[in-house]
Amino acid sequence: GKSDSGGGDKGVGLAFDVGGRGDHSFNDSAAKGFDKAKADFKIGGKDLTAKDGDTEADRYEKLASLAEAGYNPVIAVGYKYNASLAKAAAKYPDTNFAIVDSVVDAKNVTNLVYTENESSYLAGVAAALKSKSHKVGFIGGTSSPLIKKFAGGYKQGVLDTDPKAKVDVQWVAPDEKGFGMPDKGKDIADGMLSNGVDVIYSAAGGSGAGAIEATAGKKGAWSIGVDSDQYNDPGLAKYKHTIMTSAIKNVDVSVYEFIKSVVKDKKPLTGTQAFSLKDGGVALTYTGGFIDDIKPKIEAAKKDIIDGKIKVTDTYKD
Amino acid sequence: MSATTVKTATPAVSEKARPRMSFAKGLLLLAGALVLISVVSALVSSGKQPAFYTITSSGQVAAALSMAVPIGLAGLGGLWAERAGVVNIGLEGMMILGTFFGAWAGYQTNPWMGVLAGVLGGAVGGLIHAIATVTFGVDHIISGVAINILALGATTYLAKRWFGPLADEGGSPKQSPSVDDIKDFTVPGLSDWLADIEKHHWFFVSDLAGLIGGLVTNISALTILAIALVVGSYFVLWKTSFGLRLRSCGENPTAAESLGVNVYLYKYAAVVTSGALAGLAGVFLALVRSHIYNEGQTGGRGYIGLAAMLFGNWRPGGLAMGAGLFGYSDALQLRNGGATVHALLLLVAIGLALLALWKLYRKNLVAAGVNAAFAAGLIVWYLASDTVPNDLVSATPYLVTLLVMAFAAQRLRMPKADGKPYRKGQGK
Amino acid sequence: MHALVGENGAGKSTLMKILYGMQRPDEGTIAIDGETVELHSPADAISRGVGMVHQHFMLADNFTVLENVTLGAEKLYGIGAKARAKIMEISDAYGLGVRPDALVEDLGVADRQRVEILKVLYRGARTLILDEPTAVLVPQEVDALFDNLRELKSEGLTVIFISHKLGEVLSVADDITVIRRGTTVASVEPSQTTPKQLAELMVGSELPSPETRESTVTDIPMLTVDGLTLCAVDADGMRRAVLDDIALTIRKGEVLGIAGVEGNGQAELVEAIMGMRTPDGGTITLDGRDISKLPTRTRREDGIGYIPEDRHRHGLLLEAPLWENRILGHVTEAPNSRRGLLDPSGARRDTERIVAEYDVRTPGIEVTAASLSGGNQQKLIIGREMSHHPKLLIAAHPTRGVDVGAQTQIWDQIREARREGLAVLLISADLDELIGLSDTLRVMYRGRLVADADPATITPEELGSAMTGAAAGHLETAEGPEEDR
Amino acid sequence: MTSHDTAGASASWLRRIDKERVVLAVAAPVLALAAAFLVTALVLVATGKEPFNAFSVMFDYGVKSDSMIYIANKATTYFLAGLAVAVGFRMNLFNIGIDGQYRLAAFFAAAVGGALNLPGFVQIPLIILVAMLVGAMWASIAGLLKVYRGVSEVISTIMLNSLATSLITYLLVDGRLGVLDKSTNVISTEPLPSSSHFFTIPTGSGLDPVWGFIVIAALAGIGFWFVLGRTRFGFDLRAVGRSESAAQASGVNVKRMVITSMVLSGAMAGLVGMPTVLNDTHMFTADFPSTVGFTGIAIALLGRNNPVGIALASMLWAFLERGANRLEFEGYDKEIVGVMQGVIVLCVVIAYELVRRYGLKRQQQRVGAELAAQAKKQEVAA
Ligand SMILES: Nc1ncnc2c1ncn2[C@@H]1O[C@H](COP(=O)(O)OP(=O)(O)OP(=O)(O)O)[C@@H](O)[C@H]1O
Ligand SMILES: Nc1ncnc2c1ncn2[C@@H]1O[C@H](COP(=O)(O)OP(=O)(O)OP(=O)(O)O)[C@@H](O)[C@H]1O
Ligand SMILES: [Mg+2]
Ligand SMILES: [Mg+2]
Repeated sequence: GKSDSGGGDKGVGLAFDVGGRGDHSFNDSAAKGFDKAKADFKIGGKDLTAKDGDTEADRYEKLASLAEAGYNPVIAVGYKYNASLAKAAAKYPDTNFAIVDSVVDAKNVTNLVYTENESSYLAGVAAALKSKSHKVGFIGGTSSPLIKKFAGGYKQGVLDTDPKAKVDVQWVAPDEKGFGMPDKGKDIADGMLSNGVDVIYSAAGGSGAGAIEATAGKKGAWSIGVDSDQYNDPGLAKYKHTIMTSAIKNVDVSVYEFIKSVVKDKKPLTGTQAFSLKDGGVALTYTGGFIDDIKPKIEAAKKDIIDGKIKVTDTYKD
Repeated sequence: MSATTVKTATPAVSEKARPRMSFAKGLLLLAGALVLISVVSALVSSGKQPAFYTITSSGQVAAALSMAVPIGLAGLGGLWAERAGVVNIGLEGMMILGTFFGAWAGYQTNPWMGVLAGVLGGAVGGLIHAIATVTFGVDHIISGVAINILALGATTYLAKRWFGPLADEGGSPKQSPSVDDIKDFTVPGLSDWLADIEKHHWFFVSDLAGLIGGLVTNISALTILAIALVVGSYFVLWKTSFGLRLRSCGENPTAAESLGVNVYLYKYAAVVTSGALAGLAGVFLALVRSHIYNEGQTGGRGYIGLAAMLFGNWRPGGLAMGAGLFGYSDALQLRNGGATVHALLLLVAIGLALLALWKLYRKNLVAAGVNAAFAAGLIVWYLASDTVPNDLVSATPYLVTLLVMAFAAQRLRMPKADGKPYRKGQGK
Repeated sequence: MHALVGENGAGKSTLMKILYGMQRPDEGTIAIDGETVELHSPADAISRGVGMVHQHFMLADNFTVLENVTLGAEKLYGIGAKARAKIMEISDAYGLGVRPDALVEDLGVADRQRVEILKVLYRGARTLILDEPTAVLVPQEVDALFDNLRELKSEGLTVIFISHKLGEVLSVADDITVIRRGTTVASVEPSQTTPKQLAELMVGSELPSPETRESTVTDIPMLTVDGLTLCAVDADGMRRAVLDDIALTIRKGEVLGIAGVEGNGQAELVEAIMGMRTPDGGTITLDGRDISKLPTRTRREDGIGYIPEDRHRHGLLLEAPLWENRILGHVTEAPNSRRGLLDPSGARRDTERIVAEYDVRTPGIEVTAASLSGGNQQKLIIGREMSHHPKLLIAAHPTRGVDVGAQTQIWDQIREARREGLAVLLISADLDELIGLSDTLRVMYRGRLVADADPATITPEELGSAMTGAAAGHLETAEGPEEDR
Repeated sequence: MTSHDTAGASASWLRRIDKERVVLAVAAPVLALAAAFLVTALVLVATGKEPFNAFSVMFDYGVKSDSMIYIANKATTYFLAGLAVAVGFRMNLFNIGIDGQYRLAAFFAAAVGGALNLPGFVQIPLIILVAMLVGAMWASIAGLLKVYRGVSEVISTIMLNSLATSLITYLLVDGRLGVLDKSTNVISTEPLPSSSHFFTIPTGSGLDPVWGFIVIAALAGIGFWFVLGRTRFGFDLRAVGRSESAAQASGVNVKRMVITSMVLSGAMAGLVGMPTVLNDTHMFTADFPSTVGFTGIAIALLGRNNPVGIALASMLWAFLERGANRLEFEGYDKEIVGVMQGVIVLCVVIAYELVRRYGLKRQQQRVGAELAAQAKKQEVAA
């Protein structure tokens, strides 16, 4: 937080989830939208980051201290802020809040949610079409409801495309630590690859980097990135020739749009803003051109989802 | 009393060698396990066979080895310290220092400088522990806990300052940019040949080929170093006068002092070495298992290393076995998930049943009963299900370690003065 | 051969530690071979040919003899075959009978002593310091030790030794120095003094004698042990009997002494009676009640008092204040607790009483037990145990390491208790004490009671040889106490 | 573990207080804190940050009323964790497993609480009881393994921590013991009925209340002190901690004591999660605060295993965390607080040890001097 633009309104406040700025994942994506908005609208801002072991009280304190100091709007990144945001919104009714990945029922809260299951479905379609062995894999950081949304959509996409295919689903760890274990991600991917799996989609934060690395080491195997377009990730540049596509979630876009609606349009977005395939809030990338050959089939599936012909599940069961 | 003649009494002290888990015995046990796996995998239905094949696959063995190395190195660190009488619960913190400085220097220069820096980082942690425990006589556990907190605090602070601004190279407040690979080795020819044999799933032969194959394919230079360190530690601690002096500080420091051994010096040397080894364990995590420093990367492996050392009864061979067991079961659940862990249930059940028979033969009815009951329970579980639920699979290495500890009753022989405060010139 | 005598805490060990470089003197000089030296560490002393066998053995139990001997002197002959050969050579030369590859843990006291001496010789010491080397040895072993020492002397070595046993001092020493509270009070020649004079020099009082006068033995059995058997698994995983069919009876007013070389099951017998070990067979009856299956606590409540062999391990909480130590072992009894709750003020008051009555030298009851000297710790324990009016007192080495003054007090207390109808099980390595205090004597060898003797007629030498397994049965045909059955 | 208990409150307690001892007891933590702040300041300066402003930010913010409430609430949890650890430490048992025990206990207690709808005065005690039972059972596994199989409690509790995590993950699933709110992505146990919410202590308008569980925590602290310091059982437990062999000879059944104290420690661990469940979240969520058990180790050690010390240590810890949040807001790296915590623990224990050693030496000298004086008197008399 450098010097803020003076006056009553200090700009945007933003509270990251654990991982924070620089996680190469959805926190970073939020940061991108936040930074762009600050630049475009020439406003100040401050961002705070959660840490492991934070309690409700700690999360509430972050939001409340931002609102108290006069930041408006205030954005909470991550579903964990659910309860604390509800409380902060009640305490500071004049501040506009937004929460990413969750829904809080309050007048001054905008909910930015995404249909990750839809983009994951498309990832499943692509995986099924690209797999030669008819075995594909999914690696989740941990078996949380959010990640199960990815897993469920993916599996459905695979099986709808290739009913004979096998989907191997594994979790890195039983808790949140599973998002920061690239070595274990690599081991899991390695195990899958040696069992014949040739496409691996990982929704596992930092652990996904390990899976991508392992996949790059096996000839003919593909990986699918998540959240941001991992083909362009500087940390993964070495392996980008095997990153077939990414199921992206444009947190940056929604954060930017939200800030814009408050700061520039003075007409805050309200209620639940679902960012889906339809409005480009989530999407499957074609960067690198590896799936250009199957683009028609993917686009068809996408259309079916948008049209409601395909109903994508939002959960996963073993 | 009616005894008027001396009966021939049993000798008070028998001169037999003490039984130890010798290397040969370990090999024999391993061979037995391989045969068991071969037999069982030949007997189960063909649909279930792949799960058994993965148990001895070369990939599994290689992964197990790489998971075992950091635990083993941390355990070795614990061994050095405790053999000199200093309990080192700060291994976790020293490992963290290893991961951080390893990646930091590795990124700045080259991976080998990273190894050096990580080892030094760990050694500094060891030095702090030595100052606190040896010079100031602070309770070893307190000091260790403090070092764990301090190392975590310092590295997260520095990571934010040093790696945070390196976003373009892939750095972040919680993660370093990636570091180049450390060289790894494959035995030419042999590796391919073994891989070929393994594919055929021949009875026993393929299992053995998988096992050896895993050990000769893509072995990191640091893995080789780690194995050399385990062997070397045994040699140094048990076969040299330096080692004798060092161990004497853990057994009876006052006696050592009375013979002119500078106990403080040896304790310092041991604890600093301990830190260096833990640092190397951290380096291995940062530079071999992954290419980056990552906050929380050690994930409690320091504690598990300590557990491996206790498991191994304060001996290098034993701790290597403990680390191997944990690494193996962790790799197994990670790589292959529920199906293979499910297969493991059957193997463990059979193993327990054999143990029950042995106990029965030794007339230890209670132990036999307990073992048999556990075996029966596992077999029922195996038959009643197709796979182990994915959410439970992650428990495998912890459960296996706990069970092995519980079933392999052992007499712990910790160094006599381990963890006890020692002050110069206060012997009575 | 120079002997150093003095009461507990006189400074004997401290002086020797200074000679050995373990402590630094504030003033004064040390000259070796006429040359003034400054010793900063044991290493200095060793290099000047000084070797020391400490009062408390300085051996690592988990190490082999070889390792213990070579430790610190690796430069001489390495730690391998050459060192082993050298050890055998020294051992053979002086008849020490040391086996280099045995674990020290498995050795008896006498063997450990020899290892200690070998350690010193191995380093080529010319001056040998022995701090109370005979305290734990039986007479035969003492003789053997002195034979060894004489041999060393004849080779030109200087031997300094410390002992509380004035008889042996007079018989082997060439010169005697008496010290008291840190200063030399006399230098005497053995030929010109008597034990009595020596004791007076040491403590300023008469030499005590453990002699018991009139018999107070009744015929009411207090403790009856029958068929007691205890097996233990040794390091090899072999089960062997450490107590083998033990039978004995102690009557009210009787002191039953058990003689035996340490490690022959005396400690286990005590622990079995105390309930600290579960025997494999046999019964223990206290005052008509079968206590074989009762836990230790109940046994203590039922009236067993316990003076443990190792007061630091079994008798005291060293870090705790005296009054908490007064509670130890009697936490359920008055004045220590009432209705499940501790009564610290009651315990404190009673501790004050014990301190006064038993002459425990301490400035107060809030100091930790560790800050008392060994003799005073022992007095505190005896006071505590006697305060609960036990029916049976188990006294294991009650005067070990205690000076003659305190010894007298302790003996008086045991005699006093016996007069009041207490049964006493006495275990001691001090044969004079054993013979002097006991009404009945038993000899224990390899877990069995192999012989009995009449204290009125037996000599320490006879008893000593019975302890090494050389004799069995009733050791004297002269009239002795009745057999148990 | 060195355990030091305070002398009790009997009529003559004043007499026993020794000015020197009081001074020494106060000197240690003060010196240590000063040293810790000095080290932290050096770190800040070395990394180009202004230290004194940082400290004043922490202090100014830390003493604000809402910060005080935060500290009270957070310290409640830490205090209980510290007590749970201290029960084991008092008898030389190193229970690293508080973490697993309290999470498993909180999970089952929340699940039971969510499933029932009884009047609060029945249900709240029931929830607490379930938590203590579950914690005790989980801890007793380590106790039993130690006594009957000789497994070091260090190993078993480490393993049990991870097993607890897996078990919770397995059970906290829609359809097992969890309920999923798809819109919020939160999986939790069934929320407690409002009758099972624990009372809170209002603090003024616009401020959060203080959790009522602080009362239970205080009672637990008093209970800890009373049981350990004033009962036969407590004496036995401390005796085992000081010398296992002496305790056994004194009639304590050491094996049973190991299991009992593990069970007690686990039961106490069961309470750790209760302030959060009953006063705060009213359910168990997947992001239930973890690693509190490990914090408890540091706090127990810092508080010298004694309830007053643990209370102070837990407040210090909570204060530092509060300050950390503020530091970030003021543009500092809040991670510096981790450094501070580590340095504080290290400095405090070193200071305590130095003071202890000095005190011991003084005591011995006094014993020696008084004895010498006595002896002189006797000599003169003779
Ligand atoms: N530095 C010191 N200055 C003064 N007195 C001391 C010092 N250290 C220890 N003491 C005193 O010396 C005594 C220590 O007893 P210690 O066990 O050394 O005696 P001891 O001579 O071996 O007696 P015993 O034969 O009864 O065991 C205590 O009274 C203690 O208070
Ligand atoms: N530096 C010191 N200052 C003051 N007193 C000390 C010092 N060092 C030791 N003492 C005390 O001096 C006394 C002499 O103890 P020492 O062990 O030498 O006695 P000892 O004659 O060997 O007795 P014992 O017959 O019990 O072995 C003890 O009370 C001891 O604690
Ligand atoms: Mg002495
Ligand atoms: Mg003494």
